[in-house]
Amino acid sequence: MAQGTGTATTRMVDGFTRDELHALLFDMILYRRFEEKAEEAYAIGKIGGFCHLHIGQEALAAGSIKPLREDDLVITAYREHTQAIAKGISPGAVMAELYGRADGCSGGRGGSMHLFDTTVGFWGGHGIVGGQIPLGAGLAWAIKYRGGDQICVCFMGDAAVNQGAFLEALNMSAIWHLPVIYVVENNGYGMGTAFSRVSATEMEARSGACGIPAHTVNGQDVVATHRFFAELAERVRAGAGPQFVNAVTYRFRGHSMSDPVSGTYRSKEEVDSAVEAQDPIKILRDRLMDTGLLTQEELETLDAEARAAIEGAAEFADASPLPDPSTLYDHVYAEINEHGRLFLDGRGSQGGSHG
Amino acid sequence: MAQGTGTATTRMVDGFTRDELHALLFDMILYRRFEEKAEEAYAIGKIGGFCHLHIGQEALAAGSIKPLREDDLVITAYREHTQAIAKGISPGAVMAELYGRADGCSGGRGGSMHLFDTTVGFWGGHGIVGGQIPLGAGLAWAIKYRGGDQICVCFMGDAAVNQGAFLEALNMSAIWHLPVIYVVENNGYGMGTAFSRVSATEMEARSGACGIPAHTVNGQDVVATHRFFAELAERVRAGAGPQFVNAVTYRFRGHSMSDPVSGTYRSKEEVDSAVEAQDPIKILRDRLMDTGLLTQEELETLDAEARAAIEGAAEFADASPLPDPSTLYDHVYAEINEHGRLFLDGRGSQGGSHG
Amino acid sequence: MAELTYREALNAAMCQEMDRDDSVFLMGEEVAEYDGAYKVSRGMLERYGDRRVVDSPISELGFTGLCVGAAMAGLRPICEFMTFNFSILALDQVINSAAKMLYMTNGQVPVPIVFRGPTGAALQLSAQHSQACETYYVHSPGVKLVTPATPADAKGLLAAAIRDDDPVAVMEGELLYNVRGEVPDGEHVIPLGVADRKRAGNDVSIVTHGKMVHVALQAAATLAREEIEADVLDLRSIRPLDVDAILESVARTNRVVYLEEGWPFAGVGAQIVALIQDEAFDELDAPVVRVTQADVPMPYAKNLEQLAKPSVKAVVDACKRVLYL
Amino acid sequence: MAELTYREALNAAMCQEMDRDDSVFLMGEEVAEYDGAYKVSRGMLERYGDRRVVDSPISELGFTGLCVGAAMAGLRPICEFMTFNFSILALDQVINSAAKMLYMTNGQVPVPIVFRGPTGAALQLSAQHSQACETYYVHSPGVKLVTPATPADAKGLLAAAIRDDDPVAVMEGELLYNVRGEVPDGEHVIPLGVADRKRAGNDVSIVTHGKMVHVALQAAATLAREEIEADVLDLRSIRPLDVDAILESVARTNRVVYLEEGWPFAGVGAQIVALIQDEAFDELDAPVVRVTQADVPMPYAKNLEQLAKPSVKAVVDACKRVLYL
Ligand SMILES: Cc1ncc(C[n+]2csc(CCOP(=O)(O)OP(=O)(O)O)c2C)c(N)n1
Ligand SMILES: Cc1ncc(C[n+]2csc(CCOP(=O)(O)OP(=O)(O)O)c2C)c(N)n1
Ligand SMILES: [Mg+2]
Ligand SMILES: [Mg+2]
Repeated sequence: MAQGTGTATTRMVDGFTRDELHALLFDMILYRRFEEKAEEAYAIGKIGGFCHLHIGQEALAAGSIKPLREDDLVITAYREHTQAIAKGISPGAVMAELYGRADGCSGGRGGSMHLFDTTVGFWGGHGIVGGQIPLGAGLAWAIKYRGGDQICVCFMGDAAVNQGAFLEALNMSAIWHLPVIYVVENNGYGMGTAFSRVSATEMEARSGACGIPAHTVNGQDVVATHRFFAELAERVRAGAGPQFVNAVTYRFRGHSMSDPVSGTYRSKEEVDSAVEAQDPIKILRDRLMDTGLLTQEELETLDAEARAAIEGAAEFADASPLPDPSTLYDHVYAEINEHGRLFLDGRGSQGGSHG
Repeated sequence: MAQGTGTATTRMVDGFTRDELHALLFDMILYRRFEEKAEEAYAIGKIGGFCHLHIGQEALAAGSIKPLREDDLVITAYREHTQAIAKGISPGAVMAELYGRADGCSGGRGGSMHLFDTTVGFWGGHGIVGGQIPLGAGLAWAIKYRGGDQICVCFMGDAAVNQGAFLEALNMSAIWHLPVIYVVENNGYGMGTAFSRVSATEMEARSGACGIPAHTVNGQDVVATHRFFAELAERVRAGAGPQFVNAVTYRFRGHSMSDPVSGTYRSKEEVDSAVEAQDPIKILRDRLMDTGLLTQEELETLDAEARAAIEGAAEFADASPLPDPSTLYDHVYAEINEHGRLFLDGRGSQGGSHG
Repeated sequence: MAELTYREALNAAMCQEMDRDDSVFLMGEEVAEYDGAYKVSRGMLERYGDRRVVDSPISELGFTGLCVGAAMAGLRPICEFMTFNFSILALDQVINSAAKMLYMTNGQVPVPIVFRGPTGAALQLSAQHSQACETYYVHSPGVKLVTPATPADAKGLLAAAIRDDDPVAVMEGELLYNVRGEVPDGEHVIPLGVADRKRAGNDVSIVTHGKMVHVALQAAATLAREEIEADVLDLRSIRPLDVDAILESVARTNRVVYLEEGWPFAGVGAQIVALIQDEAFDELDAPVVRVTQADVPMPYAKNLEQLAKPSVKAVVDACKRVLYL
Repeated sequence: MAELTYREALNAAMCQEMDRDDSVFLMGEEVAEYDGAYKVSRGMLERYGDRRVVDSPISELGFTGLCVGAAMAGLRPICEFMTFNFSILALDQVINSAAKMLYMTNGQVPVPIVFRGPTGAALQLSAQHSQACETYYVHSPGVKLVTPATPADAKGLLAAAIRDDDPVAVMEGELLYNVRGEVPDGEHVIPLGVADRKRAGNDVSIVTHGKMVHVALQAAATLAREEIEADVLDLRSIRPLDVDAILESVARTNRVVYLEEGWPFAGVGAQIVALIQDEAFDELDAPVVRVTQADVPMPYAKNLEQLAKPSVKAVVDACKRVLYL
């Protein structure tokens, strides 16, 4: 996409139309409101377990996923609510999953860390740090095996690059020239550990051992991120082979709900200054206002729409029933076995029973 | 060590005296004769299981281990007979181990892949490709923890660098600045797979992701190798931190005893030309003869000594008894437990029995 | 019927399935150019090309995860472990990805993958290369496990495993690869979950699986010379488990020996014993006795290794023990 | 005696041992600056410095192998897994290095390491974070395993584990960390291999370990209201196993329920059942019944999770079943 600004009526920022920019702003606001709602619901016990918010990192969800085709594949770790929405799962189905309800996108079985809807190309939601990296290579393998022209985008946190799976998957992706983009959401910390304390090199150096080109992008600038990924996705689609993206971002909340926002491992000042200067929503908002592409009124309308959508999602989740207890043994196995016993617990489904 | 040649009586090659050079030549011949004897013993069933010969790679055992101090630590994979001898285990104790005898350096319990004698700093002998790499980091960790001035040399095959353990161990070695040298014995193949077919980059690029300096050495030239490691060991001892050495070499035999020397994965011509041009023993022999530092007679004496030593080793192994069957349960556990049962097989040692 | 080796039978099963379904591919160390470390995939690279027969780096966790990902996307990978010993490196992808995926996704993402290769000890391969890995695969729900003992079972069970929509581990035996036997020609598929009575007898049941079937048959032959007729029940499939066949045998003999090559503590045999005593408590005239590997890492020395492995004599003795002889 | 939480008791054990032996150090994710993901190592960085309390990268296989290597060299690492779920990535180093090393080296190289962290489910952590890992650690000889259920046991068993010259896994429970209890002051070490009768009764034995001890005690209280007195035997140590204590209880009650939070197939319970039926066959008036997690990956939804976990009611019912009530 070409850069530059147009005439007054067709004014564009970096090649994006006003409507496109509003849409990106809306997406990010929607994600923010979603996460805030989840935070609220967690506080009153509607959501349980681990819950990792994406607040502060929304530009990456919008900027890297929106440029993809619906039939492209996304796979990621456990901080994935907004990525799931960006790829096309409805906020209601995501919220219902967090609530552990039957209408959740994983039927209430997966929870916050395991969101799935493969019909829109969202392949989870994985809880073992680094576990999704070889899986992502496998999704890309399947594309190539079938001669498809989709691509796979595989996200990970900065801490995941110290897992051996990273080396193994990247090396295989390179030797087999798979259509995959590995994206590190580099928020600087793995839980309470600064990347620099546990990593011997800068992030950019990490993929070189596997001969995969590295790119760095400012993950707080949704416009730059979107443009970058739109272009990179098409290059990979055209056969450029695997790519590695260091997307620099910042986490505004604690690691999970039990983790304080600041404390032993990062100072309040550090967080405050990031929230002040690095908020992707503010950055785009200010830019659009400064260039006259957004009015206060429009902003309020967008926000109201986002809030309404999220209220709707929460209501949907609230109204959804708990999973039917009789389904406990469903989907452990895909195939009935008439001959032997699959479950050995002496209760529930016995003998020929199945998932 | 300075390079250059001295006067007629003190003639030196690359800083090595005539005696030193004769010693290196003797070592390599000894290793070669050992491996040939093992090959013979395997053919008649005295050695069983997997047996991986080092023939062709002897310069690396001598060149990288001989410069070390006795209290330095060596850890390696399963192609380690000659490395064990280089570090100071007697050929007899190694051969007895291959024979599965009580006087073997691992009591006959380990076999070819698990040679150990920690009193001379030889820490095995490990059969899981890449498994020894984190262990080597741990040995180096212990040195540093105790404030010692030893170093650890951790060998691996070229195929091992595609294991995740490689990334994980190298990264930790770098962040904690451990006194360890990782040496890849790059013989170009992991079993029947050429390195270039399963690796996205050249070997030199592999340690960069972890910020560890890479060096390449001609592993067929024992003099160059020795000089290189002597210097590198002292640098690491002085606090230079972890190092990565790509030691280029070639395997003259099949991967293990059941594997043909050439065939599907490498041609007879390739092997023949390597045996012709890359034999580390020939290389040193010719060089010494060319510079007048070795006579045919001296060579024959060295060889006779080596053969005699190896015959002695084989006799020692032959004479050694099988392990005592009553020791089957010894050394599973180091500690007696008077209270509970450690072995649950309903036979052998029960209850308070121990290793 | 043709006489094939177990190795050839596995090869035939893979070719049978690859011929009928393009989504089946084989990946593993040395499976292509080298024809397999144990030559199980001989000729397959030539026949199917390097799109479908793929040499992997030595990256067990990685290529297993890659195969699981490909299976999630609907392909049907055969993921070969040179031996299951090395698959311990890959266990996270087996358990946390393959086994749990269908459930976590509420049925959206089946993982039709086969993990195969030899399990257990061969000859003098020492501790790190001689481990029976059944327990690690069978403990977690979501994985199935079969252990063919004969060439015919190898072909039929591997074919069934490839067609199955769930992750199935097919554990073979290095020492079985050269075993010869009659194998049905043409399409041959044995449903999972069906045990096979390899020998009929009414005095004592020897229940077993995998390569120990052959030890059991030798023990049965020895016992027969003393006019003790053993029922040898080869489970073939550990999960699903043919409970009916086990209970039927127990009901006839009232005395059971479980024989396996692995370690005892929380082994497959422990599970079978727990099941039998629960569901056939009143049928048992004696405790079920297990014969297993000695509860030690496998030693290298020939004499110690022999001692550590379950022997024909140990099985015979165990049978006599449950017969109070 | 002081009242401590289980978390504080673990901390006290580590400090007790680090004070007396400089070769003891703690390594794991978040153990230092962050005071531990579950705050078990609170204050230890400050007290011992970053030489002995070390934050690792997220590299389970690597840091486990590093700790095993350090133990080979004679140090006594405490290798913390944030939870044992993640240790499946490290299992190769546990089994192939730690467990087998002493044997392969003919006794030359002991591996005095402790693996510790929570095992099993907490609340709604879903399939990948809710797995009881006992079986993976106990199947292979060479590793020991303890599962403290109370603060006092936590201190005493962890201290013993650190002093032990073998690899010892200490499996804790996230839901136990806040449990309070009396803990002996000063040096407190409980020998491995000694079960503890947490409640006395002669009608039925509930044998169990780890956090299920509390479920067992609740079940026993319920049963007591119906005048059924349960013996609650906490194994505490799974390997070494206090067989005498088990047999003693069985001899008194003749009826046994095994309760564990993990899966049934080849679980710890299967082993205990196999042992009891073998060694106390004639003492049993009923089959041993196991109460376990449902044989499914742990679901997230609260209602399904509750169904999947072993409940007090299931234990009560099992006790009644073995009492033929
Ligand atoms: C294998 C494994 N080890 C440890 C954990 C616990 N854990 C969950 S998230 C996390 C930090 C990951 O940080 P990063 O990859 O940077 O992602 P972020 O949370 O910053 O998005 C850790 C240690 C885990 N889930 N899996
Ligand atoms: C984890 C693991 N996977 C596979 C094997 C089987 N295996 C043994 S050696 C080997 C090749 C290793 O090659 P390389 O590291 O280059 O060492 P070399 O044999 O050339 O010395 C393989 C695949 C193993 N022992 N461990
Ligand atoms: Mg991070
Ligand atoms: Mg090699």
